Amino acid sequence: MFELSDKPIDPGKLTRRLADPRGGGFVTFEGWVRNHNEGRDVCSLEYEAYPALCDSEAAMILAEAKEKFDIIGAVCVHRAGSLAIGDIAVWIGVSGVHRGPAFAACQFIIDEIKVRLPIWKKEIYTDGDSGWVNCAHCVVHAHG
Amino acid sequence: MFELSDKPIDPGKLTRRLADPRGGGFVTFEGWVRNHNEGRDVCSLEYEAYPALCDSEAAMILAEAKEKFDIIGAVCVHRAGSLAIGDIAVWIGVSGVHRGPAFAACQFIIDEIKVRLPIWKKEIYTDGDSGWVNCAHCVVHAHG
Amino acid sequence: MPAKTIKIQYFAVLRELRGCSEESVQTVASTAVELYRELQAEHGFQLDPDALRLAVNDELRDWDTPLNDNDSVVFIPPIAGG
Amino acid sequence: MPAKTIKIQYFAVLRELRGCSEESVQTVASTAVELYRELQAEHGFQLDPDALRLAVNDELRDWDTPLNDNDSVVFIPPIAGG
Repeated sequence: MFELSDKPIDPGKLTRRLADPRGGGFVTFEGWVRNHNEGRDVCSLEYEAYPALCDSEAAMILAEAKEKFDIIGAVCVHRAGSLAIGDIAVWIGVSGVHRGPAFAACQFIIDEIKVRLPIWKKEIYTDGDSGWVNCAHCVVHAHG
Repeated sequence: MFELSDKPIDPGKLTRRLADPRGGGFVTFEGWVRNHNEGRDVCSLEYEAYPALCDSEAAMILAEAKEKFDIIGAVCVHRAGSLAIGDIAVWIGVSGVHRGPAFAACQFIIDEIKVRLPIWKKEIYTDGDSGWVNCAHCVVHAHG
Repeated sequence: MPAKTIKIQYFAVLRELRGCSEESVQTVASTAVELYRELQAEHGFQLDPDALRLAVNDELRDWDTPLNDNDSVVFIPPIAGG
Repeated sequence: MPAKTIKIQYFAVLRELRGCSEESVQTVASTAVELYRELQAEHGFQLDPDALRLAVNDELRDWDTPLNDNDSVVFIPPIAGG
Protein backbone atom coordinates (compact mmCIF):
# COMPACT_ATOMS: atom_id res chain seq x y z
CA MET A 1 0.00 0.00 0.00
CA PHE A 2 1.27 3.47 -0.95
CA GLU A 3 -0.06 6.83 0.07
CA LEU A 4 0.86 10.45 -0.54
CA SER A 5 -0.07 12.38 2.57
CA ASP A 6 -0.56 16.07 3.32
CA LYS A 7 -0.65 15.28 7.03
CA PRO A 8 2.06 14.18 9.49
CA ILE A 9 2.94 10.49 9.24
CA ASP A 10 1.88 8.31 12.19
CA PRO A 11 4.26 5.31 12.37
CA GLY A 12 2.23 3.55 15.10
CA LYS A 13 -0.91 3.58 12.99
CA LEU A 14 0.93 2.36 9.90
CA THR A 15 2.64 -0.41 11.87
CA ARG A 16 -0.74 -1.70 13.03
CA ARG A 17 -1.74 -2.15 9.37
CA LEU A 18 1.17 -4.57 8.99
CA ALA A 19 0.45 -6.63 12.11
CA ASP A 20 0.34 -10.32 11.21
CA PRO A 21 0.54 -13.35 13.52
CA ARG A 22 2.97 -15.03 11.09
CA GLY A 23 5.34 -12.04 11.24
CA GLY A 24 8.65 -12.47 13.08
CA GLY A 25 10.66 -9.53 11.75
CA PHE A 26 9.55 -5.99 11.03
CA VAL A 27 11.82 -3.34 9.53
CA THR A 28 11.02 0.33 9.06
CA PHE A 29 12.77 3.22 7.38
CA GLU A 30 11.97 6.83 8.17
CA GLY A 31 13.40 9.65 6.12
CA TRP A 32 13.74 12.69 8.38
CA VAL A 33 14.13 16.29 7.29
CA ARG A 34 17.75 17.18 8.08
CA ASN A 35 18.98 20.59 9.17
CA HIS A 36 21.67 20.58 6.46
CA ASN A 37 22.31 19.43 2.90
CA GLU A 38 25.42 19.74 0.79
CA GLY A 39 26.98 22.16 3.22
CA ARG A 40 24.01 24.49 3.54
CA ASP A 41 21.84 25.06 6.63
CA VAL A 42 18.28 24.06 5.89
CA CYS A 43 15.37 25.71 7.63
CA SER A 44 12.40 23.85 6.08
CA LEU A 45 11.33 21.89 3.01
CA GLU A 46 8.52 21.92 0.49
CA TYR A 47 7.65 18.61 -1.15
CA GLU A 48 5.72 18.66 -4.41
CA ALA A 49 4.43 15.46 -6.02
CA TYR A 50 2.84 14.32 -9.25
CA PRO A 51 0.17 12.14 -7.61
CA ALA A 52 -1.06 9.90 -10.44
CA LEU A 53 2.43 8.79 -11.46
CA CYS A 54 3.56 8.48 -7.82
CA ASP A 55 0.71 6.06 -7.17
CA SER A 56 1.43 3.86 -10.17
CA GLU A 57 5.24 3.85 -9.72
CA ALA A 58 4.98 3.13 -6.00
CA ALA A 59 2.51 0.29 -6.61
CA MET A 60 5.02 -1.17 -9.09
CA ILE A 61 7.92 -0.82 -6.61
CA LEU A 62 5.96 -2.54 -3.82
CA ALA A 63 4.92 -5.34 -6.20
CA GLU A 64 8.55 -5.79 -7.28
CA ALA A 65 9.64 -5.97 -3.61
CA LYS A 66 7.07 -8.69 -2.90
CA GLU A 67 8.24 -10.65 -5.92
CA LYS A 68 11.96 -10.34 -5.14
CA PHE A 69 11.86 -10.90 -1.37
CA ASP A 70 10.06 -13.35 0.91
CA ILE A 71 8.02 -10.80 2.85
CA ILE A 72 4.49 -10.63 4.23
CA GLY A 73 3.53 -6.99 3.76
CA ALA A 74 4.95 -3.59 2.80
CA VAL A 75 3.61 -0.07 3.27
CA CYS A 76 5.03 3.24 2.08
CA VAL A 77 3.80 6.76 2.82
CA HIS A 78 5.41 9.91 1.42
CA ARG A 79 4.66 13.43 2.55
CA ALA A 80 3.69 16.35 0.36
CA GLY A 81 3.61 19.99 1.42
CA SER A 82 5.64 21.95 3.99
CA LEU A 83 7.89 20.05 6.38
CA ALA A 84 10.04 21.20 9.31
CA ILE A 85 13.38 19.82 10.52
CA GLY A 86 12.82 16.41 12.11
CA ASP A 87 9.53 15.71 10.32
CA ILE A 88 9.11 12.33 8.68
CA ALA A 89 9.23 12.81 4.90
CA VAL A 90 8.85 9.16 3.99
CA TRP A 91 7.95 6.03 5.98
CA ILE A 92 8.41 2.45 4.85
CA GLY A 93 7.47 -0.64 6.85
CA VAL A 94 8.09 -4.23 5.84
CA SER A 95 7.02 -7.36 7.72
CA GLY A 96 8.39 -10.82 7.13
CA VAL A 97 8.50 -14.26 8.66
CA HIS A 98 12.29 -13.75 8.92
CA ARG A 99 14.29 -10.55 9.23
CA GLY A 100 16.74 -10.91 6.32
CA PRO A 101 14.19 -10.45 3.54
CA ALA A 102 12.44 -7.68 5.51
CA PHE A 103 15.70 -5.68 5.72
CA ALA A 104 16.51 -6.29 2.05
CA ALA A 105 13.01 -5.34 0.87
CA CYS A 106 12.93 -2.16 2.98
CA GLN A 107 16.25 -1.02 1.51
CA PHE A 108 15.14 -1.92 -2.00
CA ILE A 109 11.91 0.08 -1.61
CA ILE A 110 13.58 3.27 -0.33
CA ASP A 111 16.31 3.04 -2.99
CA GLU A 112 13.69 2.73 -5.75
CA ILE A 113 11.38 5.38 -4.24
CA LYS A 114 14.26 7.86 -4.30
CA VAL A 115 15.00 7.39 -8.00
CA ARG A 116 11.56 6.63 -9.41
CA LEU A 117 8.87 8.63 -7.60
CA PRO A 118 8.06 11.97 -9.25
CA ILE A 119 8.49 14.05 -6.11
CA TRP A 120 10.45 17.29 -5.83
CA LYS A 121 11.98 18.91 -2.82
CA LYS A 122 12.58 22.62 -2.42
CA GLU A 123 14.96 23.50 0.38
CA ILE A 124 14.50 26.78 2.18
CA TYR A 125 17.84 27.82 3.66
CA THR A 126 18.47 29.71 6.87
CA ASP A 127 19.99 32.54 4.79
CA GLY A 128 16.60 33.06 3.07
CA ASP A 129 17.65 31.52 -0.22
CA SER A 130 15.90 28.43 -1.59
CA GLY A 131 16.42 25.84 -4.28
CA TRP A 132 15.07 22.67 -5.91
CA VAL A 133 17.25 19.73 -4.86
CA ASN A 134 19.06 17.93 -7.71
CA CYS A 135 18.22 20.82 -9.96
CA ALA A 136 21.00 23.31 -9.32
CA HIS A 137 21.75 23.48 -13.05
CA CYS A 138 18.06 24.09 -13.89
CA VAL A 139 18.04 27.15 -11.67
CA VAL A 140 21.34 28.42 -12.99
CA HIS A 141 20.05 28.14 -16.54
CA ALA A 142 16.78 29.74 -15.59
CA HIS A 143 18.67 32.76 -14.31
CA GLY A 144 21.24 32.64 -17.10
CA MET B 1 21.43 2.70 25.12
CA PHE B 2 20.24 -0.80 26.02
CA GLU B 3 17.42 -1.81 28.30
CA LEU B 4 15.84 -5.06 29.45
CA SER B 5 12.16 -4.40 29.97
CA ASP B 6 9.40 -6.26 31.80
CA LYS B 7 6.83 -3.97 30.21
CA PRO B 8 5.54 -3.67 26.62
CA ILE B 9 7.91 -1.82 24.30
CA ASP B 10 6.73 1.62 23.08
CA PRO B 11 8.41 2.34 19.71
CA GLY B 12 7.16 5.93 19.58
CA LYS B 13 8.75 6.79 22.89
CA LEU B 14 12.04 5.12 21.95
CA THR B 15 12.09 6.89 18.59
CA ARG B 16 11.81 10.25 20.31
CA ARG B 17 15.01 9.46 22.23
CA LEU B 18 16.81 9.22 18.89
CA ALA B 19 15.43 12.45 17.41
CA ASP B 20 18.31 14.58 16.12
CA PRO B 21 18.20 17.57 13.76
CA ARG B 22 21.22 16.17 11.85
CA GLY B 23 19.42 12.85 11.24
CA GLY B 24 18.27 12.05 7.72
CA GLY B 25 17.69 8.30 7.89
CA PHE B 26 16.20 6.24 10.69
CA VAL B 27 15.94 2.45 10.60
CA THR B 28 14.17 0.24 13.10
CA PHE B 29 13.91 -3.49 13.61
CA GLU B 30 11.14 -5.08 15.65
CA GLY B 31 11.21 -8.78 16.49
CA TRP B 32 7.62 -9.95 16.81
CA VAL B 33 6.43 -13.10 18.54
CA ARG B 34 5.35 -15.43 15.72
CA ASN B 35 2.53 -17.96 15.90
CA HIS B 36 4.80 -20.74 14.68
CA ASN B 37 8.39 -21.98 14.90
CA GLU B 38 10.01 -24.96 13.25
CA GLY B 39 6.69 -26.40 12.22
CA ARG B 40 4.98 -26.08 15.61
CA ASP B 41 2.08 -23.78 16.55
CA VAL B 42 3.18 -21.36 19.24
CA CYS B 43 0.73 -19.98 21.75
CA SER B 44 2.98 -17.72 23.87
CA LEU B 45 6.60 -17.19 24.93
CA GLU B 46 8.57 -16.75 28.12
CA TYR B 47 11.79 -14.76 27.90
CA GLU B 48 14.36 -15.17 30.65
CA ALA B 49 17.49 -13.01 30.78
CA TYR B 50 20.76 -12.79 32.69
CA PRO B 51 20.59 -9.03 33.29
CA ALA B 52 24.17 -8.11 34.24
CA LEU B 53 25.73 -9.86 31.25
CA CYS B 54 22.96 -8.65 28.91
CA ASP B 55 23.77 -5.07 29.88
CA SER B 56 27.52 -5.38 29.33
CA GLU B 57 27.26 -7.40 26.09
CA ALA B 58 24.63 -5.05 24.64
CA ALA B 59 26.72 -1.99 25.55
CA MET B 60 29.64 -3.60 23.72
CA ILE B 61 27.51 -4.40 20.65
CA LEU B 62 26.19 -0.83 20.47
CA ALA B 63 29.72 0.56 20.86
CA GLU B 64 30.96 -1.74 18.08
CA ALA B 65 28.11 -0.56 15.82
CA LYS B 66 29.05 3.07 16.40
CA GLU B 67 32.65 2.32 15.61
CA LYS B 68 31.95 0.31 12.44
CA PHE B 69 29.20 2.49 10.94
CA ASP B 70 28.72 6.21 10.48
CA ILE B 71 25.61 6.59 12.62
CA ILE B 72 24.30 9.16 15.08
CA GLY B 73 22.54 7.05 17.71
CA ALA B 74 21.38 3.52 18.46
CA VAL B 75 18.92 2.14 21.00
CA CYS B 76 18.00 -1.45 21.79
CA VAL B 77 15.33 -2.76 24.15
CA HIS B 78 14.68 -6.45 24.79
CA ARG B 79 11.68 -7.86 26.61
CA ALA B 80 11.76 -10.27 29.51
CA GLY B 81 8.76 -12.18 30.89
CA SER B 82 5.60 -13.49 29.24
CA LEU B 83 4.82 -12.43 25.68
CA ALA B 84 1.84 -13.11 23.44
CA ILE B 85 1.72 -13.56 19.64
CA GLY B 86 2.38 -10.21 17.94
CA ASP B 87 4.16 -8.66 20.94
CA ILE B 88 7.46 -6.89 20.31
CA ALA B 89 10.26 -9.04 21.78
CA VAL B 90 13.11 -6.77 20.72
CA TRP B 91 13.28 -3.23 19.32
CA ILE B 92 16.30 -1.62 17.69
CA GLY B 93 16.42 1.93 16.33
CA VAL B 94 19.38 3.52 14.53
CA SER B 95 19.61 7.10 13.30
CA GLY B 96 22.15 8.36 10.79
CA VAL B 97 22.89 11.30 8.58
CA HIS B 98 22.49 8.89 5.64
CA ARG B 99 20.44 5.72 5.38
CA GLY B 100 23.07 3.20 4.24
CA PRO B 101 25.01 3.08 7.53
CA ALA B 102 21.75 3.15 9.53
CA PHE B 103 20.50 0.02 7.72
CA ALA B 104 23.87 -1.74 8.09
CA ALA B 105 24.18 -0.90 11.79
CA CYS B 106 20.62 -1.99 12.56
CA GLN B 107 21.24 -5.37 10.90
CA PHE B 108 24.57 -5.74 12.66
CA ILE B 109 23.01 -5.03 16.05
CA ILE B 110 20.16 -7.55 15.71
CA ASP B 111 22.55 -10.20 14.32
CA GLU B 112 24.89 -9.74 17.30
CA ILE B 113 22.07 -9.48 19.85
CA LYS B 114 20.76 -12.84 18.68
CA VAL B 115 24.07 -14.65 19.17
CA ARG B 116 25.55 -12.79 22.13
CA LEU B 117 22.85 -11.72 24.58
CA PRO B 118 22.24 -14.26 27.37
CA ILE B 119 18.49 -14.46 26.84
CA TRP B 120 16.45 -17.65 26.66
CA LYS B 121 13.09 -18.26 25.10
CA LYS B 122 10.64 -20.92 26.17
CA GLU B 123 7.91 -21.60 23.66
CA ILE B 124 4.52 -22.71 24.88
CA TYR B 125 2.81 -24.67 22.10
CA THR B 126 -0.88 -24.84 21.32
CA ASP B 127 -0.78 -28.59 22.14
CA GLY B 128 0.20 -27.77 25.74
CA ASP B 129 3.83 -28.84 25.36
CA SER B 130 6.69 -26.36 25.85
CA GLY B 131 10.41 -26.14 25.19
CA TRP B 132 13.53 -23.99 25.42
CA VAL B 133 14.42 -22.79 21.92
CA ASN B 134 17.85 -23.96 20.60
CA CYS B 135 17.98 -26.44 23.44
CA ALA B 136 16.14 -29.45 22.05
CA HIS B 137 19.12 -31.67 22.87
CA CYS B 138 19.31 -30.31 26.45
CA VAL B 139 15.74 -31.39 27.03
CA VAL B 140 16.29 -34.76 25.40
CA HIS B 141 19.33 -35.32 27.60
CA ALA B 142 17.51 -34.11 30.67
CA HIS B 143 14.81 -36.69 30.07
CA GLY B 144 17.23 -39.36 28.83
CA MET C 1 -1.37 18.29 -40.04
CA PRO C 2 -4.40 19.21 -37.88
CA ALA C 3 -3.81 20.96 -34.55
CA LYS C 4 -4.24 18.88 -31.39
CA THR C 5 -5.27 20.00 -27.92
CA ILE C 6 -2.74 18.89 -25.32
CA LYS C 7 -3.07 19.35 -21.59
CA ILE C 8 0.22 20.10 -19.85
CA GLN C 9 0.86 19.90 -16.09
CA TYR C 10 3.92 21.65 -14.69
CA PHE C 11 5.68 20.67 -11.48
CA ALA C 12 8.46 22.09 -9.34
CA VAL C 13 11.07 24.17 -11.21
CA LEU C 14 9.10 24.04 -14.47
CA ARG C 15 5.92 25.19 -12.72
CA GLU C 16 7.85 28.15 -11.34
CA LEU C 17 9.46 28.94 -14.72
CA ARG C 18 6.14 28.69 -16.55
CA GLY C 19 4.25 30.50 -13.79
CA CYS C 20 1.35 28.04 -13.78
CA SER C 21 0.53 24.43 -12.87
CA GLU C 22 -1.54 23.52 -15.86
CA GLU C 23 -2.49 24.73 -19.31
CA SER C 24 -4.03 23.50 -22.55
CA VAL C 25 -2.17 24.19 -25.76
CA GLN C 26 -2.98 23.85 -29.42
CA THR C 27 -0.10 22.28 -31.29
CA VAL C 28 0.80 20.56 -34.53
CA ALA C 29 3.76 18.83 -32.84
CA SER C 30 3.69 15.14 -33.72
CA THR C 31 5.85 13.98 -30.79
CA ALA C 32 6.42 15.04 -27.21
CA VAL C 33 9.93 16.29 -27.94
CA GLU C 34 8.61 18.57 -30.68
CA LEU C 35 6.03 19.97 -28.27
CA TYR C 36 8.73 20.58 -25.67
CA ARG C 37 10.88 22.41 -28.25
CA GLU C 38 7.91 24.66 -29.07
CA LEU C 39 7.37 25.47 -25.39
CA GLN C 40 11.08 26.09 -24.89
CA ALA C 41 11.04 28.58 -27.76
CA GLU C 42 7.93 30.28 -26.36
CA HIS C 43 8.82 30.41 -22.66
CA GLY C 44 12.58 30.27 -22.70
CA PHE C 45 12.87 26.99 -20.69
CA GLN C 46 16.60 26.37 -20.50
CA LEU C 47 16.28 22.75 -19.39
CA ASP C 48 17.40 20.28 -21.99
CA PRO C 49 15.08 17.29 -22.67
CA ASP C 50 18.01 15.07 -21.53
CA ALA C 51 17.52 16.47 -18.00
CA LEU C 52 13.80 15.66 -18.01
CA ARG C 53 11.62 12.60 -18.16
CA LEU C 54 8.26 12.45 -19.87
CA ALA C 55 4.81 11.19 -18.90
CA VAL C 56 1.91 10.96 -21.36
CA ASN C 57 -1.49 10.23 -19.86
CA ASP C 58 0.21 9.57 -16.51
CA GLU C 59 2.57 6.92 -17.87
CA LEU C 60 6.32 7.23 -18.44
CA ARG C 61 7.07 7.45 -22.16
CA ASP C 62 9.96 8.03 -24.58
CA TRP C 63 10.46 11.48 -26.02
CA ASP C 64 9.55 10.33 -29.52
CA THR C 65 6.10 9.17 -28.36
CA PRO C 66 3.50 10.42 -30.89
CA LEU C 67 0.95 12.82 -29.43
CA ASN C 68 -2.77 12.40 -29.92
CA ASP C 69 -5.56 14.90 -29.49
CA ASN C 70 -6.48 15.40 -25.79
CA ASP C 71 -3.32 13.73 -24.49
CA SER C 72 -2.11 14.89 -21.11
CA VAL C 73 1.63 15.57 -20.87
CA VAL C 74 4.06 16.12 -17.99
CA PHE C 75 7.71 17.09 -18.37
CA ILE C 76 9.39 15.69 -15.26
CA PRO C 77 12.31 17.70 -13.82
CA PRO C 78 15.04 15.90 -11.84
CA ILE C 79 13.32 14.28 -8.86
CA ALA C 80 14.35 14.34 -5.21
CA GLY C 81 11.90 12.40 -3.10
CA GLY C 82 12.56 10.52 0.13
CA MET D 1 43.38 -27.11 48.97
CA PRO D 2 41.02 -24.94 51.05
CA ALA D 3 37.29 -24.95 50.18
CA LYS D 4 35.93 -21.86 48.43
CA THR D 5 32.44 -20.42 48.54
CA ILE D 6 31.04 -19.95 45.04
CA LYS D 7 27.72 -18.34 44.20
CA ILE D 8 25.97 -19.99 41.25
CA GLN D 9 23.05 -18.51 39.31
CA TYR D 10 20.97 -20.82 37.13
CA PHE D 11 18.97 -19.74 34.11
CA ALA D 12 16.46 -21.34 31.75
CA VAL D 13 16.86 -25.09 31.24
CA LEU D 14 19.55 -25.35 33.95
CA ARG D 15 17.35 -23.48 36.44
CA GLU D 16 14.58 -25.97 35.77
CA LEU D 17 16.91 -28.97 36.01
CA ARG D 18 18.47 -27.70 39.26
CA GLY D 19 15.11 -26.58 40.64
CA CYS D 20 16.45 -23.22 41.86
CA SER D 21 17.76 -19.90 40.52
CA GLU D 22 20.68 -19.43 42.83
CA GLU D 23 22.75 -21.28 45.39
CA SER D 24 26.07 -21.02 47.26
CA VAL D 25 28.32 -24.06 47.18
CA GLN D 26 31.50 -25.04 49.00
CA THR D 27 34.00 -26.51 46.59
CA VAL D 28 37.66 -27.37 46.25
CA ALA D 29 37.37 -27.14 42.43
CA SER D 30 40.22 -25.02 41.10
CA THR D 31 38.59 -24.15 37.75
CA ALA D 32 35.06 -23.56 36.51
CA VAL D 33 35.01 -26.78 34.50
CA GLU D 34 35.90 -28.78 37.60
CA LEU D 35 33.06 -27.13 39.47
CA TYR D 36 30.66 -27.90 36.63
CA ARG D 37 31.75 -31.56 36.64
CA GLU D 38 31.04 -31.74 40.40
CA LEU D 39 27.56 -30.28 39.90
CA GLN D 40 26.91 -32.65 37.00
CA ALA D 41 27.79 -35.61 39.20
CA GLU D 42 25.60 -34.31 42.01
CA HIS D 43 22.52 -33.20 40.02
CA GLY D 44 22.72 -35.35 36.90
CA PHE D 45 23.01 -32.37 34.47
CA GLN D 46 23.35 -34.07 31.08
CA LEU D 47 24.51 -30.91 29.25
CA ASP D 48 28.10 -31.08 28.13
CA PRO D 49 30.31 -28.03 28.87
CA ASP D 50 30.72 -27.71 25.06
CA ALA D 51 27.03 -26.77 24.86
CA LEU D 52 27.41 -24.07 27.51
CA ARG D 53 29.25 -20.79 27.93
CA LEU D 54 30.63 -19.53 31.19
CA ALA D 55 30.49 -16.25 33.08
CA VAL D 56 32.54 -15.52 36.18
CA ASN D 57 31.65 -12.37 38.09
CA ASP D 58 29.33 -11.38 35.22
CA GLU D 59 32.04 -11.59 32.55
CA LEU D 60 32.42 -14.24 29.85
CA ARG D 61 35.35 -16.52 30.66
CA ASP D 62 37.05 -19.70 29.43
CA TRP D 63 36.26 -22.98 31.13
CA ASP D 64 39.76 -23.27 32.58
CA THR D 65 39.39 -19.97 34.45
CA PRO D 66 40.63 -20.45 38.03
CA LEU D 67 38.00 -19.91 40.70
CA ASN D 68 38.52 -17.67 43.70
CA ASP D 69 36.65 -17.54 46.97
CA ASN D 70 33.35 -15.64 46.62
CA ASP D 71 33.34 -15.76 42.84
CA SER D 72 29.94 -15.70 41.18
CA VAL D 73 29.46 -18.22 38.38
CA VAL D 74 26.87 -18.70 35.64
CA PHE D 75 26.73 -21.65 33.26
CA ILE D 76 25.04 -20.28 30.14
CA PRO D 77 22.78 -22.67 28.19
CA PRO D 78 22.27 -22.15 24.42
CA ILE D 79 20.72 -18.70 24.02
CA ALA D 80 17.75 -17.66 21.90
CA GLY D 81 17.09 -13.96 22.25
CA GLY D 82 15.58 -11.60 19.72
